[in-house]
Amino acid sequence: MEEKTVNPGNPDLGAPSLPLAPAHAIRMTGDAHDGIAMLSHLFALAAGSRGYHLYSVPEYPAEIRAHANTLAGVHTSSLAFAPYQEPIDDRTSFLLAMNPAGLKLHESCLEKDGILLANSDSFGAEELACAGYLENPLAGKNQLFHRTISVPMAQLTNHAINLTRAGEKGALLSYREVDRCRNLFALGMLLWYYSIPIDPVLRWLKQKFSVNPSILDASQKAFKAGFIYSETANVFPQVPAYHPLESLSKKGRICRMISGNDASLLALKHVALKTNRPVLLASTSRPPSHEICSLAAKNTGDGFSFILADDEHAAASIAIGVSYGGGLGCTAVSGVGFPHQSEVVSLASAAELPLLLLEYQRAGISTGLPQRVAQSDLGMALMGRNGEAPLVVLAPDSPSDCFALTLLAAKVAMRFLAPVCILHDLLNSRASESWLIPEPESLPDFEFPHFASDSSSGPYECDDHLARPWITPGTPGKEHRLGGNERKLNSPQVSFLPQDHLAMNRHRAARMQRIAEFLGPLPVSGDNGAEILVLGWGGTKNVLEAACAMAKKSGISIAFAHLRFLNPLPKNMEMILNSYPKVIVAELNSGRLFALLKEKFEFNGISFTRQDGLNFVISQVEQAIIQFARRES
Amino acid sequence: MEEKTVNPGNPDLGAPSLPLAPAHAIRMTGDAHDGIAMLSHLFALAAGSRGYHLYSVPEYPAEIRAHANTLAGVHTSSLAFAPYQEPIDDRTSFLLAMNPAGLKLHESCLEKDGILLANSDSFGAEELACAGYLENPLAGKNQLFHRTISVPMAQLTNHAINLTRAGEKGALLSYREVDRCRNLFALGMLLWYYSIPIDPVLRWLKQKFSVNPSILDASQKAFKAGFIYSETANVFPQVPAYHPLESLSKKGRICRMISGNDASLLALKHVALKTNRPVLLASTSRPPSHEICSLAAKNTGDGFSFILADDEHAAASIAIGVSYGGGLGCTAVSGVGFPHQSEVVSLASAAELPLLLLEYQRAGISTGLPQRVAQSDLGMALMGRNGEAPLVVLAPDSPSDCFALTLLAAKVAMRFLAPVCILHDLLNSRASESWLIPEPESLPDFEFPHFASDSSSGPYECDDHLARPWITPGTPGKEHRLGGNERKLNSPQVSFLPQDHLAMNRHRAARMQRIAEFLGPLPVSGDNGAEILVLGWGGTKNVLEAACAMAKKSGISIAFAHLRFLNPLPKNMEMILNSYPKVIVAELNSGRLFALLKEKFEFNGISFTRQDGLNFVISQVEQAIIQFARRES
Amino acid sequence: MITHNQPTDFASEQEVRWCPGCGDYAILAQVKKMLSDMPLLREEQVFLSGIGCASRMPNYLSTYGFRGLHGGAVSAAMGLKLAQPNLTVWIVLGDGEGFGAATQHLLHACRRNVDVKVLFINNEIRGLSRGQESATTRPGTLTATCPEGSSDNPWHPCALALAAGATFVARSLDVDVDHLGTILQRASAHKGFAFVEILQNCKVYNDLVFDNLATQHDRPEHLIYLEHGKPMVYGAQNRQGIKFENASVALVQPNHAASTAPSIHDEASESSFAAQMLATLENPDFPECIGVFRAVTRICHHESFYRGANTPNPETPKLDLEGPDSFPVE
Amino acid sequence: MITHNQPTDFASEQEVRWCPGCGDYAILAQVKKMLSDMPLLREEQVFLSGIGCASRMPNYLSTYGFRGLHGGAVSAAMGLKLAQPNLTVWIVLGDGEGFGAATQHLLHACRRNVDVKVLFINNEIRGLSRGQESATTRPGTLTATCPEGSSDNPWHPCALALAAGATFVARSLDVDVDHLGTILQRASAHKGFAFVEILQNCKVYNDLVFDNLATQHDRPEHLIYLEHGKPMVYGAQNRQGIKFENASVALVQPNHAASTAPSIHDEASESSFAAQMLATLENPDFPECIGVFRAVTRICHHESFYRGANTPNPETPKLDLEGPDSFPVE
Ligand SMILES: Cc1ncc(C[n+]2csc(CCOP(=O)(O)OP(=O)(O)O)c2C)c(N)n1
Ligand SMILES: Cc1ncc(C[n+]2csc(CCOP(=O)(O)OP(=O)(O)O)c2C)c(N)n1
Ligand code: SF4
Ligand code: SF4
Ligand SMILES: [Mg+2]
Ligand SMILES: [Mg+2]
Repeated sequence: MEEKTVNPGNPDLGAPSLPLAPAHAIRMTGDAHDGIAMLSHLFALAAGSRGYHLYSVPEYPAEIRAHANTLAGVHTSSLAFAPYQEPIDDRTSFLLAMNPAGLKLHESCLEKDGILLANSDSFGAEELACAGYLENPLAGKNQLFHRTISVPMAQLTNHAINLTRAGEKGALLSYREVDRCRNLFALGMLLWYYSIPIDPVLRWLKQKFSVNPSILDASQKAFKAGFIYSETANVFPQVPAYHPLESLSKKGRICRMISGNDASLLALKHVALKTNRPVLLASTSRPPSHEICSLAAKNTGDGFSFILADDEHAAASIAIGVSYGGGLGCTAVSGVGFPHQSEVVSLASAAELPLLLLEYQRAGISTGLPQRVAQSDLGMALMGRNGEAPLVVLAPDSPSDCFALTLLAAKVAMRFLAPVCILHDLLNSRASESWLIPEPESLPDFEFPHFASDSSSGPYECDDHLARPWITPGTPGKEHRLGGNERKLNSPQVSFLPQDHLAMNRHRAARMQRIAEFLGPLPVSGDNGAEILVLGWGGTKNVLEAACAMAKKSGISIAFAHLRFLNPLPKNMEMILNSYPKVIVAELNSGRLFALLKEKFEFNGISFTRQDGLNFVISQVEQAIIQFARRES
Repeated sequence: MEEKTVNPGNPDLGAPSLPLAPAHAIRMTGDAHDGIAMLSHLFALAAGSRGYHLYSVPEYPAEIRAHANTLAGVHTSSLAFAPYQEPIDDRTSFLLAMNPAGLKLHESCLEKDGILLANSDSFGAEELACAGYLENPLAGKNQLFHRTISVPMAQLTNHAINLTRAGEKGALLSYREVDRCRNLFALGMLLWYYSIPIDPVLRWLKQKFSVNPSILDASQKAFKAGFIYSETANVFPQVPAYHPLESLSKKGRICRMISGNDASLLALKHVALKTNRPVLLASTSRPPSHEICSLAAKNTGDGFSFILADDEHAAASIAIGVSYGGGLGCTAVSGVGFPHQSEVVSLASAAELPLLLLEYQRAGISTGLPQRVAQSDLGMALMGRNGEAPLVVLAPDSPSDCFALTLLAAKVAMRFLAPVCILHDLLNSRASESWLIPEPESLPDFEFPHFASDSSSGPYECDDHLARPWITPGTPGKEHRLGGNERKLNSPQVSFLPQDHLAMNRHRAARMQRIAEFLGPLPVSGDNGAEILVLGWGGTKNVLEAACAMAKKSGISIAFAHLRFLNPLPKNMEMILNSYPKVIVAELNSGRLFALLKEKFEFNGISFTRQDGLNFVISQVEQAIIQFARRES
Repeated sequence: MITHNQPTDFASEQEVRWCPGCGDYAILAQVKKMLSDMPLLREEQVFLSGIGCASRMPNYLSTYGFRGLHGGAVSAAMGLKLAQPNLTVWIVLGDGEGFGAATQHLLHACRRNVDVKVLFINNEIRGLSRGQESATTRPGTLTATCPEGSSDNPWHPCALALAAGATFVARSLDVDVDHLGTILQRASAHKGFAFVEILQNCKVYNDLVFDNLATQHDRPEHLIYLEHGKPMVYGAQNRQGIKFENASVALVQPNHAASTAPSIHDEASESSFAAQMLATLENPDFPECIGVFRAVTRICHHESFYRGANTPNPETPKLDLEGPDSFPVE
Repeated sequence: MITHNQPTDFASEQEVRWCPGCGDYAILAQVKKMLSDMPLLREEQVFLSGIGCASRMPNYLSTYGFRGLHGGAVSAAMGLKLAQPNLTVWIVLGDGEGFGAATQHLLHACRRNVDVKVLFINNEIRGLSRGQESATTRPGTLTATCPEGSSDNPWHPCALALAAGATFVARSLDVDVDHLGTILQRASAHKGFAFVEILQNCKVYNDLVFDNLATQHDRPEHLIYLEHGKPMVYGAQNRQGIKFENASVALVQPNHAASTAPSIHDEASESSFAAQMLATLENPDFPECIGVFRAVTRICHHESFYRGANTPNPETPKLDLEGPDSFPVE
């Protein structure tokens, strides 16, 4: 099989500086055996090399092993991609449906004039019935989309690999093995359509299947067949319009698709390496925190370790034991598990020990909707403790920010000997994006004066950061007693006197102010003297940013800021809020950040929220911005 | 011993309509064996019969059984009393010190020209040293107060009882028994000074010691001896000035000194009786909630019961099991234990089951200061859950309000099948006050339509109150499944669909609005069109009220409101806040209510707080009011 | 009064959703069969559970059901039993949950002889949360959170329940349907805390761990069916037996000598140690036991609880608001 | 390196505050004596505890100390041991806490053989919270929360710790100072989870519950001092003994007949059942045992934990940020 004809967009043929397609969102969906995750990953790899910034969000079925072709068993990946520095677009203009159930669940998200690419081989009567379709939605009078491309991918893949029909004698690979290559056929088609070079995929396959030549051969064949088929069969009615490439400043840098969980884990490992102190993650595995747990368990070593605890209180208690022993005790938790650790957070605050909580928000109350997106635990993080026990609360703004932010969180915890909570949502923890790998030299160090065990100060005598020396058990001559009782300022002596309690309350509050200074101000992007400020937090950043870009086109001057530090708030928060006539605070809950700001500052703003367990849609945010901008007030 | 001479204030001798003394605060302090609690109780009994409204706050030592005469072993009772309808005064004008340690701890609270009455028999060298006094503070150049009255109470009591000196032959009662009557001698002196009739005490003693005539006789003798001694020895430099009695509208009504814990318990028992459903309190005994636990355990029966659980999660889970079984499940908790129940609260909210949390706030974080006053858990109560799980939050404004408010809380929980939290502080739970016992007919009924098991609606089909029918297991033909998963509105069917989750979120929020209607508006007292509104919550009401009365004397026109419902807030909250040019929100924490109001409403206000574990002082609040009133803004 | 005596009468409207091949299907079937065989009144049966694969069972039964918190069902059941002592209260508990978040609740309920029936569905793995080890996972098992093989010492659920004071303790197997059915009936008839460990195959995360006992052709060589009053023998022609010797258990080949006589199983023994020893026997050195380890009667928690001052007053009682220390205002 | 070999070297600056007559004073004295007798380095000893009367002990010792949450010490100790495997980690735990909020943490630590030494101070009451029953309170005890007498079945701490897997389990008495001293030394020398139950008199809320064992003149008739390898006899002239018979314990009056020979105590037995039986014997029917019930060696939690991939890398490792799937931007 030779590659003879290629379309002009094929970057293999010497057009490396060809412009990129504009921001796009595609969605790939199918059954468990359709290999959606791998398909999405390889697409991202290839598109990333081409210079796109990608952002992908997987959706798994709630069932562990659902019956074939049921709605309950659908796997999906949503991929938004755009040239670097450009806002994303979340309108799905391309839907790949490997089976009817996938189509059923996602048909409503495809734009009216979007492309539906379907594997027609799996649209048989039985599969259609399983998905709840009475008629075939790909063709005939019930056809859902006018730009539907039906491709018998199973047959074509089999043909490409075995040069024969499935089941016929002489087949080189079993039906089942061939089946598992269908996703590569689809990948070939997608890359052709988006004019993305195929080399990165070929390289990846070669590496991956080097031990199994027949599988390697089959994969390559299926993949190339998809690519060629698109061209030769002229299946796509038109290819996307390209727009000029504005910036490829990242060219030559090393990049990878990284999920927020991967990034968090890398950061924790970095801390263990840099500090030479044990970093231990103790956790139960309550979804969605179970993902970081499995990942951590697979990546222990070099001072980093993971332990599965019997309950959340045990998990946090183990972590504080590690911190008391001079390491960084971490715990991962989600939703209803979070309050069980509140007591330990208070203890960390009282005893002045570092503690890192990786909190994974889920939608809903009680068991709720563990697979859905929400920024539901901000209230708990800010307030959910007895008394005035402060907790530093940070939130990453994207999957790759999980790396930088976790490093920062660890730094605050260890520099100030304080509990720190990182609020994740599924949009920054489970989702992936292209990450320009930082230069090793750019990574922060972890050496602080108060780590020294030879300081002459007592265990609670504070330095200029209001942090006490971190004297750990085992240090001769420094024996002392710590604990959760109230005490005299700068001393381990327990005291229940009113004035001491007041002094300690003030001390803890003052330390939060030092931390605010340490964390620095909130940057704002966008128009100088803008009429409206859009403010968000957590994993919605790329959507909000895109919405701002869209709204700008309507002639509104907009500034945008995204909070990564929620407690303490940045020192310039008030100044920023007062710099804009209107402020719109967007979040995926009932308006907790908005409430926090209202409680502290006076400003003219509205709260824009979504509470159904889904992410914002760019156009809806855009509309909200425009409406608010036009409103008299 | 005959009563021949009495002072004009002695109400025994035909002056029943003599005016009462103005508002006063006295403090009684001494060692464990000084019987301070009984002394205070009997004083209140007598003064209450006379027409005073009393308010008493005990202070126990942190040690269980401290060594004799140490600071760690001091017992104290602070008693503020005023004629009914009049504000209290918290300036201690009378200090009874039964030993030096008590004096040491409380010397700073006595007004400069206040009276110090001391039992000089216990001011020996050893006791003084134990308390840390180098010199005798009762006399000589180190005398602390110019109005010091030193009385050898031990000797006089012994003399009165045994007509002989302690230890001498012929003593009728042992030294130890005599010792235990000293507090009655002191009581006699106090009653004489305040012109309070002694009959109620004599009646009480007769009843109490009817089985032990020799103790009864001794008690009466000691008590009367104190009374007579005051007169004959002319010990008090002057008696308080009386002012005309404005209202004795309560005359003839039955009254008792009741602590908030007693009142809460009575309410729970009332619910059990009225509903004919089991009411069960399940709890660990984490101070200060241990007090209601012991009380409850002693008062089980008639459908009310108590169980000591192994941990807080178990306690709340037992309670929700009771509610699921058709009863009212209650749990008592304090401070750091509260978040452990958060998960169960969410479950009650999701499954729509009643649950009553009696939360006892303590000062400080982690172990903190369990014996100190604070309104420290409002943030936790309002926010401390995952997702948007609403919790009704109520707070009693005084010890006796614990009765009415607990009834109301139970009603809301059962009427709306929702979790309800009562936030106690030590000022309303541990403190006591005179309570005009309500007429039995005035007590609320507990019959609701949705209790009927024969309704035809499904288990989650809501009525006009947005409450579902309370179908309980055991009801034939109505079998159904409840739980903590998200579901379709009005149906038990589990659903993870975004639109259903949104509908449920809205439904739960709407129910809170119905509850706000059910609870009714916030009443405001004071001047119409006042320039300043004072707003508080919890057990500080009497102090704030008194401060308003004081400030009014400086010519400021003041309105006063005290919130008993914190979530949902009263429907007229915004209207009230907007009716006054200035609002001062007073609370014993870092300003949580203020923050809550700021987050929801626009108003011109300041937060007035105290965070050292002590109650407000009237004069300080008064000053704050005056300053704020005079401030330009 | 309607009685329901078909297993299908006990099926709820919900679609059953476990992985194809999961052992929970067989257990559910036997639970429905037991309910209809007894027969029991639908409205008097309450099934409580938390979160886990097995914990979905209450959704699939047409009785009363309450699926609450991970770890919370045991205490909730205790409260329910205090509120309505006449109901029959069942708890479905996975090993991950039962020996994870619920350990404390569970063991104290054993101690207190709370009158509930616990179906402890042991697949030696946390299923629903995607394959983490539990406190019953055997050493060396590769799990999501122990990719190098779990190394902790597991518990024997029946032995620990016995040590904690459970009055009825039994073990059965998902696929041994007749045995399971009988054991469930015994549990349902027991007054007091009944603990039934059911060995269940998790097809996805821990397939075939019980294969020696469940399906292998030589399974009789690996397990003893305990029967009260009968000698404890097993294997082909009952050629093997076990015997208590001092404080432990020995294998014997029964012949006519007294010294090789297998011990007689006594489920009603006052002491629980024999039962505990049986519950810890393990292949390959020993046969494993299924059946009833112990069944004794002791006062139940709700009975002793209400024996004190908590009994409802038969007359119409009046609340005494005044207390001993009230007084008229004069 | 300074060594401290006087008990007073292990006293902290804090004033000791228990009720006059509390058994905790004697225990504290023996702990200090044990530390100085061994002798142990002050900086390598860490005492953790939660909240309770006994739990104040760390405040009174000049070692490292951490008084955290009610119920939280066991897990914190486990974390500490993972962070610093070379430290000797002690936990002071009251019965109310140990079998209340800490039940779960404690029993799993037994199972995992976490290398910590637990001093389980059992006064059969919750002291600091003012006299509520705990899971060791004997039936009928009047408490603040059970004024009509507690009715729940109590646990025997040593038996449950054994059932849960503890490798060293012993019991002693506050007032039996020499015995207590020896047991503490044994515990301190044990590698693995050591559980020492110390019967302690709470003067205020549960006075004299152990009086038969502690101070009564005929105490030798009520208790056996267990000694490894020695027959289990007690009473005047050792005229009484106990013997394992099948799966239980019988009283014997030793004479020369083999059938009345008391059993020999074997603290190193592989099976823990003999030890469990001994730990549950109770007056008046049986003598109660003090001494070491069991002392066996098994791999510790931190050892098996770090045997996997968790060992620190000896070379200077570099963090691989790129992972297998990175790519250059073309
Ligand atoms: C307190 C808490 N911890 C963890 C979880 C997450 N979780 C849900 S199911 C489950 C495992 C259940 O395992 P098991 O009890 O063995 O039941 P199985 O799924 O194996 O039947 C876990 C850990 C949770 N929901 N709540
Ligand atoms: C989780 C929690 N529950 C309850 C308490 C209150 N509390 C403090 S000490 C104590 C009892 C301790 O009893 P025990 O462990 O037996 O120790 P003892 O005082 O008898 O030595 C309790 C219940 C608490 N601080 N935290
Ligand atoms: S994961 Fe295992 S236990 Fe759960 S449903 Fe699937 S096979 Fe059954
Ligand atoms: S209450 Fe009991 S245990 Fe606590 S210090 Fe006093 S005597 Fe000791
Ligand atoms: Mg399981
Ligand atoms: Mg105790």
